[in-house]
Amino acid sequence: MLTVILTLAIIAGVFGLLLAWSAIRFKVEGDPIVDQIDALLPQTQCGQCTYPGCRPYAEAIAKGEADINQCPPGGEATILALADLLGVEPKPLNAEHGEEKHLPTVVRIDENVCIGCTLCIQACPVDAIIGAAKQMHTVVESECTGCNLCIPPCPVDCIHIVEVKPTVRTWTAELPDPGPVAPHAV
Amino acid sequence: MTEYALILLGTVLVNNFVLVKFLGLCPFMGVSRKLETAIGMALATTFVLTLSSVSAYLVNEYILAPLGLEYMRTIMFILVIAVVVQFTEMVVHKTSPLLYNILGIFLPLITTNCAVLGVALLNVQEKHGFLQSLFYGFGAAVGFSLVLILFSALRERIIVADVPEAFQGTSIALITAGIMSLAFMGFAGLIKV
Amino acid sequence: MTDTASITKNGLWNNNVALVQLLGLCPLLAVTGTVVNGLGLGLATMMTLVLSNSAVSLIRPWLKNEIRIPIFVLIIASIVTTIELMMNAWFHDLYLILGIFIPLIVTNCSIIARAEAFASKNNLLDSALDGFMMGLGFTLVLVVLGGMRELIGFGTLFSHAHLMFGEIGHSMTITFSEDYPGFLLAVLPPGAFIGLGLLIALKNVIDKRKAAAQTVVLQKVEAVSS
Amino acid sequence: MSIHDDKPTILRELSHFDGGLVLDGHKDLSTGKPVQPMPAVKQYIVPLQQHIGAISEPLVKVGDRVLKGQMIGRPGDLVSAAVHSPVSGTVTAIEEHAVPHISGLPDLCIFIENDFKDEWVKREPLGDEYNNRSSHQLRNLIRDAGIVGLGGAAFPAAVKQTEMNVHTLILNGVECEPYITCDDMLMREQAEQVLAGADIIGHVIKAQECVIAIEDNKPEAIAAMQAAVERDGTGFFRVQAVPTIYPSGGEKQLIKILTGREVPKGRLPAELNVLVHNVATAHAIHRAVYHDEPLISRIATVTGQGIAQPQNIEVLVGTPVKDCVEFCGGYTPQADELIMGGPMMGFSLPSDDTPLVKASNCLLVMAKDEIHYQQQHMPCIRCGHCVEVCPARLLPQQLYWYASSKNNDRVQEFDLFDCIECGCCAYVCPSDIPLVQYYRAAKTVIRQQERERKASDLARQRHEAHQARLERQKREREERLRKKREMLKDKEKGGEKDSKKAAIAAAIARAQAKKAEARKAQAGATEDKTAETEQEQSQDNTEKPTNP
Amino acid sequence: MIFKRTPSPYIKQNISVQQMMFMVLYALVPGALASFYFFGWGVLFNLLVAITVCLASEAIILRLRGRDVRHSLSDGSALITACLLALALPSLAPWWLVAIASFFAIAVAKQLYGGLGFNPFNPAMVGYIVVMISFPLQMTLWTAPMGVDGGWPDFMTTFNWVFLGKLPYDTTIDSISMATPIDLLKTQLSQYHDVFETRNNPEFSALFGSLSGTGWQWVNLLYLAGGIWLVKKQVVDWRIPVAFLASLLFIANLFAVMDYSTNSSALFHAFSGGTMLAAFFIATDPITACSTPRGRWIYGAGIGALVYIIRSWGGYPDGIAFAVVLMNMAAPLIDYYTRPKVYGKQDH
Amino acid sequence: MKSLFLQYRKSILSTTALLSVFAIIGALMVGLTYISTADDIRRNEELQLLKQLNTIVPAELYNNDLLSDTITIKPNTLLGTSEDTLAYRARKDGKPVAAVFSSIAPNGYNGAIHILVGVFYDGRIAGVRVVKHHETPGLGDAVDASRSDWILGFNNKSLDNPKEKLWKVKRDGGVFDQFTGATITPRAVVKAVYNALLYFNENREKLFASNGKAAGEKTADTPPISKSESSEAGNSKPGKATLEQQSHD
Ligand SMILES: Cc1cc2nc3c(=O)[nH]c(=O)nc-3n(C[C@H](O)[C@H](O)[C@H](O)COP(=O)(O)O)c2cc1C
Ligand SMILES: Cc1cc2nc3c(=O)[nH]c(=O)nc-3n(C[C@H](O)[C@H](O)[C@H](O)COP(=O)(O)O)c2cc1C
Ligand SMILES: Cc1cc2nc3c(=O)[nH]c(=O)nc-3n(C[C@H](O)[C@H](O)[C@H](O)COP(=O)(O)O)c2cc1C
Ligand SMILES: Cc1cc2nc3c(=O)[nH]c(=O)nc-3n(C[C@H](O)[C@H](O)[C@H](O)CO)c2cc1C
Ligand code: SF4
Ligand code: SF4
Ligand code: SF4
Ligand code: SF4
Ligand code: FES
Repeated sequence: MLTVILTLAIIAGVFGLLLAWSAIRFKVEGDPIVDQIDALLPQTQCGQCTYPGCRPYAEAIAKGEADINQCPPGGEATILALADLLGVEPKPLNAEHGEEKHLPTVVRIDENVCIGCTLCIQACPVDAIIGAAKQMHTVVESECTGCNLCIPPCPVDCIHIVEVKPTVRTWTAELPDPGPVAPHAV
Repeated sequence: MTEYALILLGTVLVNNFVLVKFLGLCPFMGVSRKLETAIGMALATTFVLTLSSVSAYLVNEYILAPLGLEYMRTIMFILVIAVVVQFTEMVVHKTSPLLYNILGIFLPLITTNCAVLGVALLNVQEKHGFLQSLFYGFGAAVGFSLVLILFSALRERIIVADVPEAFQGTSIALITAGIMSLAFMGFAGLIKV
Repeated sequence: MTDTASITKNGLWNNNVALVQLLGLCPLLAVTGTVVNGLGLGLATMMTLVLSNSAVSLIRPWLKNEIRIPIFVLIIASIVTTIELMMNAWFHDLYLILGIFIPLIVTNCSIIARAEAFASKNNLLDSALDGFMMGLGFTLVLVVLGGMRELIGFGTLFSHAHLMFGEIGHSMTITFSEDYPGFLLAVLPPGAFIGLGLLIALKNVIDKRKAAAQTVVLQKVEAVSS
Repeated sequence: MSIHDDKPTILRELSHFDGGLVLDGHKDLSTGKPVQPMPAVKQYIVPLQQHIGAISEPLVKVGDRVLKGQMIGRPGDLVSAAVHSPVSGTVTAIEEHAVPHISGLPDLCIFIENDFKDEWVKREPLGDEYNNRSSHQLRNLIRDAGIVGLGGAAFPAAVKQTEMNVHTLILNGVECEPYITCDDMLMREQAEQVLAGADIIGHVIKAQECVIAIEDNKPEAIAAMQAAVERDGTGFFRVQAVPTIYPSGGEKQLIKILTGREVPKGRLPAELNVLVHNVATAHAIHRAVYHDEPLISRIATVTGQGIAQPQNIEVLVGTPVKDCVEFCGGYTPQADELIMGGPMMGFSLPSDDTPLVKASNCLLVMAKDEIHYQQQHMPCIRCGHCVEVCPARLLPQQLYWYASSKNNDRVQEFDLFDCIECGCCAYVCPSDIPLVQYYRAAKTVIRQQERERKASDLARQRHEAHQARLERQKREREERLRKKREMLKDKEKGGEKDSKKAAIAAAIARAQAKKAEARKAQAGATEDKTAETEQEQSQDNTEKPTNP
Repeated sequence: MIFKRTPSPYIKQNISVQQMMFMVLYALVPGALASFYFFGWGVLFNLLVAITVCLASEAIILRLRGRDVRHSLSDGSALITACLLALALPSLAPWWLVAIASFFAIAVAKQLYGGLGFNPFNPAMVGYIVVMISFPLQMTLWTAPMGVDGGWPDFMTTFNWVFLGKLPYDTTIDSISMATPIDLLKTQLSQYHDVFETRNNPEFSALFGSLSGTGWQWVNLLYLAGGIWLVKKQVVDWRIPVAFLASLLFIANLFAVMDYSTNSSALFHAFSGGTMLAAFFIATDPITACSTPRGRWIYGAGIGALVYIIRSWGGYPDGIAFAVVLMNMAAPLIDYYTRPKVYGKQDH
Repeated sequence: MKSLFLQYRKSILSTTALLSVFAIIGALMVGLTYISTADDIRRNEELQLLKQLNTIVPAELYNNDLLSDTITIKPNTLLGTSEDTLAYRARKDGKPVAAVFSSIAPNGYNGAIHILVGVFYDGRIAGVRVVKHHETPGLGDAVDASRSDWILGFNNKSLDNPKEKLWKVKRDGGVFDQFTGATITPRAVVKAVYNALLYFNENREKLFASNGKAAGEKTADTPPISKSESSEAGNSKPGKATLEQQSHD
């Protein structure tokens, strides 16, 4: 009995020492996976995932607190990419967080109505609105992510969503009709 | 030499650890969705499996057997394996970020790969010596790697297939594994014992 | 998420170890040649799960990251070895049949997975319950798969029941047809894989039916309320 | 790859490329008559993008009068091309209109109403003088003339001619697609001008030789070019017949045939010291140099059994398709589909309202019994027929599997972007899968994702900058608040100015609260004690402005 | 005129999947007739049962999945599966064995994966293996070929046995069935009788023909002829049969030269069992084979080697089905690593 | 490195201690269980072996301690053995009743078939059991008693019942059944059993020769049956005799 206990205790002790030492010796800082996840998110910063922006959501996924299907702007493509990165089964977008937009949108400010209150400027996470207090504001469309966060604060409801229509330069072709026996997407 | 060749042949094909002996199935099912990850897992497992097969042999031969503690085998073996894995992970993480990127996430999973403990225990059961343990461990790992990699390439194809809804995902993957196992039965009798 | 009902439901169905998490597959496929084998290993696994979950839950305050896994496996291995010794002493025949798969309960991935995912974060009672339910879910699958394979493979059910239940076990065996030629596929390794695949497909079908029924109910509720 | 100055680039013996198909030519249909100049019509529609690269910027307004050959759109970027008015007349509109693009989407066009005066802008032809001009000057001339490659891709010619180390100019007169005969007719009728154009290009790129490659199913064109080469007598030119295998006219395939070497993946032909131009491009350059005439017209084949009188026409760029069809006798009753380009690589037009553009070499109207209609396709049976014919040595079936399952990583790994969309694979596929359509979808989606990724990188940077700014502002504000409080403590009595200060503090607090709201929960955790109290205090103040 | 919009190309080579499938069926005919001639009514019953069960299972599953039953059935692929399976199974196989094999082939190996084009494993061979490992006894029930003493039993005997499991009074199944030459040679070798001893044993000598086995050699020759026609018609890729036969013959010859008394000759391997059927009709199933040119070489050669290994040293008599499914299993990986170098990637 | 250790001494030591403590607890638990179950386990193992032997030689026919009355047989060509094996000897009131020993049929369909043959002192077969084989499930595996009763057909046969010529399967003109479609396996087993009888016949007296130690003495170690293990156990323990290598033609 004593041999058992002693042997095991000693061996365990040796292993414990080894591990404890190497835990300190081989300590690694930072968590590259968060960056990888963040790189896959659309950076709309809209908060629909219930996290205050894309990076917090990425951190939550890395910690295993959030599911991969909470980002409506990213939609199916982002879910697939995340599933691929994390080696889990892809799943459909969680409808609680919203629906995937099929055409990208930006917002436009009706410059005749805008009173220049700057509330929208403060709301925009990517500083895509320019203008100063008491002057009308404009959205730089190429920088607007379409997060719509600027819409609720506007006291005079002068911000409208506009769809970005595809042109011959941004067009994407549709997959053909797969016929009677349809291979499904992943 | 023939003896070792036969051990290899036996563990890789005839008594394939995964398809015939039913060991290491969780990682076999779990990390076979993508070819790259499967290859990573295969490499990591080969390393750990061979190493722990030998370590377990040494522990058994030089600590447990002399002290008459054979019944503590399971505990000792799994402890050895856990430590080998944990240590490898930490070292790789620190010293080779590149390798860690490839193998890192798989290393912790290996502790709970039945094949690793299975090999250690089977070595004892079959009374393998040092070299035999080495080859047995390595053969088991190669067998595991072989079917894991084949399976992942197959799964990449199946994922595109028009599988009936109820069978999509793990169900069809298991059935595929079943057919693989069916095919491996063709090797039965290759080694007459 | 930690109330009794949801733990039960998770363990038995929604997050079933074998059918959903696909863990613990090795024993699941290896020993389900007959119902009795499945039941035996299922019970042993269940016991281990309950004990290990409880133990891990108890030692939560002392866990340290770098030795978390070694401690888990130590605990699990101790429990399993104890159970192994007891089985060897009291259910020797069954012990012989289950063979290497008893010590391999140690590496049954589901046990360490529960320790990590649940027991190390929850209190004793919940952890024990979780262990029990997960184990029960696992056992159920073992028994069903064992039943399927035994029935198709040999045309019997509960053969060798005496290994577990003693002499009355002999009378428990049900033989469906004396001159059934047997369908070897079911008892050979391929049959195990295919059988589990079919079980999972069955679960998918049931889940889908349930979901469909639920939406119908929801629609009805909506229709009534509007 | 190094420059092999002494080695001949072009082999004396022809090589061959992998894959390819032997197709029915159907060329006789449109070679019966000489090229017919097409009379002017009332309205021209000139798309601002007829080339690869950035869209041109309009130089005219609605109502402006323009002259024939006047530049009405200037290159939008380095890689872009100018567009010119095909006739004299008035700009009646600048708006979106159907253009011949595979997407079927409209694009910005300039509408010009012909005044039938045929008034040219002032022209100063350079003529033989070009020999004394630098490459740079000539390239400017070519660019201002809006000349793009007429072999199909419409890549700005001047940009292509900046390539260094080119010894050999290959003139592509292969014209491998069935039905199309415009290059054939051009070579038969204007061999000298083609050579003259090639000579100019040779001068620009300082080439040492020029090989004119012509498929051996065009004996007349070969004879005509051969005669012209002999008349030229400088030894600079050589005519080379190549076997009739589709797609030997593809740039890379032609280079393989002629040089026996392959253009390294992702590199340009200049790597092998060659430059490929279509014969019509050379002809257009000749017109630009000798007549100071920008690219406002081209020869196009109007053919197919759906056309009453198939033939080649010389037509102004911007002419509506329906006018061309009408000129060629209109549709036959069997006409079933209107295709721009050849039967292998062309695309169908949703209407004949669209204009003909610089790249339009063929208008094909196919009849019901000559066209193959895509049925609902069967699954791929992995027969490998497509692999055998793919000139790019791709695995079309694999690309199809990955494209149809939207596996963008794998599809790129399998070199999707090396697919030249020649259609050989789809031609032989027994399952009748519209393979090229799958590839096109995958390619456009990947490009789209690339754009989105760029946009999201930009958004991330801007968001980080935004966060940093907020952070900084917060720190500054706290600093100020602290100072203020200290000041307040110092001057307990001097309460006069306090109201103003309080107002400022309140305003700051309000802004602070707004930001906190925008940043939701996260802010709460990071805010320190003072800020939190500030926030609570300011809650009441912020009520009002948000609910006016 | 109506402006249609369809994708390019607008012209097309005219051979469809259906045509390919039926050409395969035509090419099977001579060999199948010979098989019938040499092995009797059982072959016909096999065909009957296999075709019925294959088509029925396919139809039922397609119906269950709400697919176009007519369209899929008429492609002829299930028919090929049925015929190949029927021709590979022993001529005295009971009907339920053929039915089980057919059901597994179509329902599990083909339709569970989504039907034509998606199955990674050769359906017919999966069906064959399932019954091979489950009912090894019944899988040895070959009739004595025409030309061997006794020949094959008459219609009623065969019918009664196959469908009712009944035998005429005082006969056992052992007395109307007979091992195939491959199996015989193998079991004899395992009992330390060498090749000559076996071939010259008066008890067995009638079973062996000049090339391989009585009947078997003709059946194989006719499959070879049909196969060559298929290759000429470009329905099957020539690389696979060539690689398969080359590797089988090479290995067999190597061993035969090393020790001709315990290793049967290369010719014996080429013309016995299912060799030619496998080379031209089974290994060439495009769906389950490799699809890159280099991959096809490896795939064919792999099957050849595995056939030899399993035939010579394995536990089952003819290794074709196992070899084919094993290589099916490896096909995706082989395909992945034998991609041709795309234009411009080749080093010069 | 030393400084590293000093720096984190507390953490390292506590980790070590923690792991040790858990190891001790585990060891305690297992050790206690082991002590309390060891006897049961040993008894189980003996019972297991005895049960198997009793299927060949029924318990009521003898009254010695079968498990410890053993003799080691050296490798022998008739038995097909290449290592030492153990023979168990049943005696009633000290008189020899039967011996149970291992034999190997080398030429099964899938390799060697290990059998256990029990022979009464008078040369009749008490029973035969297959202990290890690789024959095809569903075909050759019918030699296994759990699959069919075929193996019971040897009971009471002896060297001259039937006559030597008839010690064959029916297909070869003997008296023993073969299985449909599988002749190899039964052929191999019949041959091996016959050879075992020959061996018994030649060595009967030596087999039953009692050895120095009292035959009924119990030993702590129970030699298992399978060949590889028996050799190891058989050599070292006292109370066992060894049968020298015989040569046969
Ligand atoms: C499949 C394919 C076929 C082609 N066939 C021809 C052809 O027959 N004649 C031709 O001039 N260009 C053809 N091209 C275009 C050439 O690749 C190349 O772009 C052109 O010759 C370059 O000349 P350019 O810049 O003057 O247009 C083809 C391209 C592809 C992808
Ligand atoms: C793929 C395959 C194809 C076969 N084709 C034929 C055939 O066309 N005609 C035939 O009589 N036997 C054929 N066979 C039968 C095998 O050669 C036979 O089953 C094998 O030799 C084993 O026979 P046994 O089990 O009866 O000993 C085929 C077998 C396989 C696996
Ligand atoms: C897959 C397979 C497994 C077989 N397994 C055995 C076996 O285990 N034992 C055996 O005696 N014969 C076995 N055979 C049968 C032999 O091939 C051989 O046909 C038979 O032993 C000859 O017996 P017969 O003389 O009764 O035909 C097997 C055959 C096959 C096809
Ligand atoms: C050349 C050729 C060979 C074929 N060989 C087989 C075969 O061996 N087994 C089979 O089940 N089907 C075969 N088929 C039919 C079909 O391809 C097969 O059933 C598919 O695997 C079903 O998806 C073949 C078809 C062709 C064209
Ligand atoms: S929903 Fe998506 S885009 Fe919006 S913040 Fe969350 S991760 Fe970013
Ligand atoms: S302008 Fe509005 S919609 Fe666009 S990014 Fe800013 S807050 Fe979002
Ligand atoms: S030609 Fe068609 S069916 Fe054949 S492999 Fe290519 S894509 Fe598949
Ligand atoms: S379209 Fe692309 S994939 Fe198809 S043959 Fe042409 S180059 Fe190859
Ligand atoms: S139970 Fe998970 S690997 Fe074996």
